[in-house]
Amino acid sequence: MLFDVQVRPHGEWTVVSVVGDVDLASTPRLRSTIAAVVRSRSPRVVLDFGGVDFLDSSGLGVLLGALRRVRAADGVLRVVVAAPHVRRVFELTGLDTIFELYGDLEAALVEPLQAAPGAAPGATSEVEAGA
Amino acid sequence: MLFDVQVRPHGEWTVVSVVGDVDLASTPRLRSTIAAVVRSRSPRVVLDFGGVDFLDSSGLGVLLGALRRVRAADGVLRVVVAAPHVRRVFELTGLDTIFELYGDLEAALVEPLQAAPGAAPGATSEVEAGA
Amino acid sequence: MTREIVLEIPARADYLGLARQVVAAAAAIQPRVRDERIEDLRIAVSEATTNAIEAHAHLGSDERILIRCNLGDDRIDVEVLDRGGGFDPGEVESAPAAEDPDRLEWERGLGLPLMLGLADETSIEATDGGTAVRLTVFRPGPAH
Amino acid sequence: MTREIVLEIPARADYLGLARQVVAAAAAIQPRVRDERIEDLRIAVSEATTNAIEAHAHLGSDERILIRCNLGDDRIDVEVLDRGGGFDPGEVESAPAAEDPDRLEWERGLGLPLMLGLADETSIEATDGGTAVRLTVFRPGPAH
Ligand SMILES: Nc1ncnc2c1ncn2[C@@H]1O[C@H](COP(=O)(O)OP(=O)(O)O)[C@@H](O)[C@H]1O
Ligand SMILES: Nc1ncnc2c1ncn2[C@@H]1O[C@H](COP(=O)(O)OP(=O)(O)O)[C@@H](O)[C@H]1O
Repeated sequence: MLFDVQVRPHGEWTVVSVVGDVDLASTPRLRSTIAAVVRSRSPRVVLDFGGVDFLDSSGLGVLLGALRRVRAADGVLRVVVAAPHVRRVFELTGLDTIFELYGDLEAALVEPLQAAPGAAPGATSEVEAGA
Repeated sequence: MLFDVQVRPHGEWTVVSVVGDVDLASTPRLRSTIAAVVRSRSPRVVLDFGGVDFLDSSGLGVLLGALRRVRAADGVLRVVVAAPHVRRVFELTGLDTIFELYGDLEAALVEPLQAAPGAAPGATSEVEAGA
Repeated sequence: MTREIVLEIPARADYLGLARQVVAAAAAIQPRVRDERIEDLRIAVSEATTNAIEAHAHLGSDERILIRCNLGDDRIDVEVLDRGGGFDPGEVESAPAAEDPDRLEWERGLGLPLMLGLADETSIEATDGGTAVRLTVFRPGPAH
Repeated sequence: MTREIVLEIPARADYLGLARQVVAAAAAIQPRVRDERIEDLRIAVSEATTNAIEAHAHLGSDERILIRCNLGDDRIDVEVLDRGGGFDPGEVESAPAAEDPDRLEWERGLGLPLMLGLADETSIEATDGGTAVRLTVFRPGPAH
């Protein structure tokens, strides 16, 4: 079964690109790759699932763990989801409200960072500087 | 399972284009399409298997029947085969020596008609006229 | 004439992709089933098979998992059968709601909700000797 | 741990594509098997399954066909089992040679030669109760 995960820096972001099926067979590798990225690099991570045709609950579990680690490091996690049935899995579990989902990598990389919760509009750059 | 067969005239030729898997499930339709073409149109037929990913012995059987019909009508049958494993099925059964196989449709349509067996070189146009 | 397809696979994660392919290919034999519904079924069956594989792993069992696809005129039923230790579906703790700050502590427990959301009908019969999960997708037709 | 996959399908031509997909997907679980060899196996298994389907049709039998894929370390074995009337492989008339003018009168009889040509090993065991065709493809390795 096809599965590959690649890591590359992009400006202040680290892009983790996944291709193939995300299931119980591939999540161990995905989990350890993400953990290594969060440990050693910028905690601004884009998980690019644009090349993912299948994502199951074990993949969602890995994403929840990733979001926890990234938040603990005061970072940001964005997730790119293209296939409608992959997005559907987020929606059915309510996780589309937890994750910042983007339709393509470009959109995930250009969107400005959100203000911290409670921060006034315009505080964005301060938050960025403090990250 | 994907299977489709389309018939269209091309100059003096009739092109029968097949897409999908040729097996016991699809050969009945292929057989009757070819029979109808040979009955009602020019007996110069190109069978385009360029879009065929799978061809089995039942498909070869249909081709043998088609060649018999076309020859009985003093016609010509050319077969376009692209995928190496489809060509391999012809080779393993020795049928690559019976059929005129071409790598693409273009090649099958431009190649001049062969002289009839035993005819002197240059007799081609005579044979064509007599067909 | 019965239109049942039975697949038996080793209880290992590398066979999940095969199970999904069989379900998708089986469902595609029936016309009238829309691609999104095949996709739904593919995901639901993969979840059920994942649980079956984990149940066998838990017991250290070498036995294989059985997947039966029944192509009916107005429905596709897929049954996933394991010989794991079973469980009580009513007792499964569910994850906190998405807004709950503790939500991120829960990486598991999403399989059953997904199955329930994706299939038109889900039934689970579990005993000490194993579990049978039946997932149904209806084919659109005059009645649906 | 056994690495056997078993597929049971109705004895009908529309399930041939499914059988091929399963064999190709099963063979792909093993690394080291080249795509052309998977292709060879896919065609050979399809031929054996076609014969099994025809054997059942001949008896008017409703029973299903069994396909077992065994993923060994150095080989893939696929067995196709039917409950048709069997036959004597030694008695099967072969088609005239390609150069023979009568060749075009023979549209059948190409399945067995193809299996023999495509698989590394082919064995056929036929009885009145049915036929078992075993097709083997070796995985390349130090010994091959
Ligand atoms: N086939 C099964 N056999 C035994 N236990 C099961 C089975 N399916 C589900 N369970 C139990 O139900 C729990 C919840 O399953 P699920 O929602 O799929 O989430 P997860 O598998 O991620 O824990 C599992 O952790 C397991 O304890
Ligand atoms: N599984 C089988 N059960 C019964 N008879 C078989 C089986 N396989 C092959 N045969 C017999 O052998 C003959 C030759 O088979 P094959 O070479 O595949 O060509 P075809 O199926 O086109 O006739 C068949 O016509 C059939 O009589």
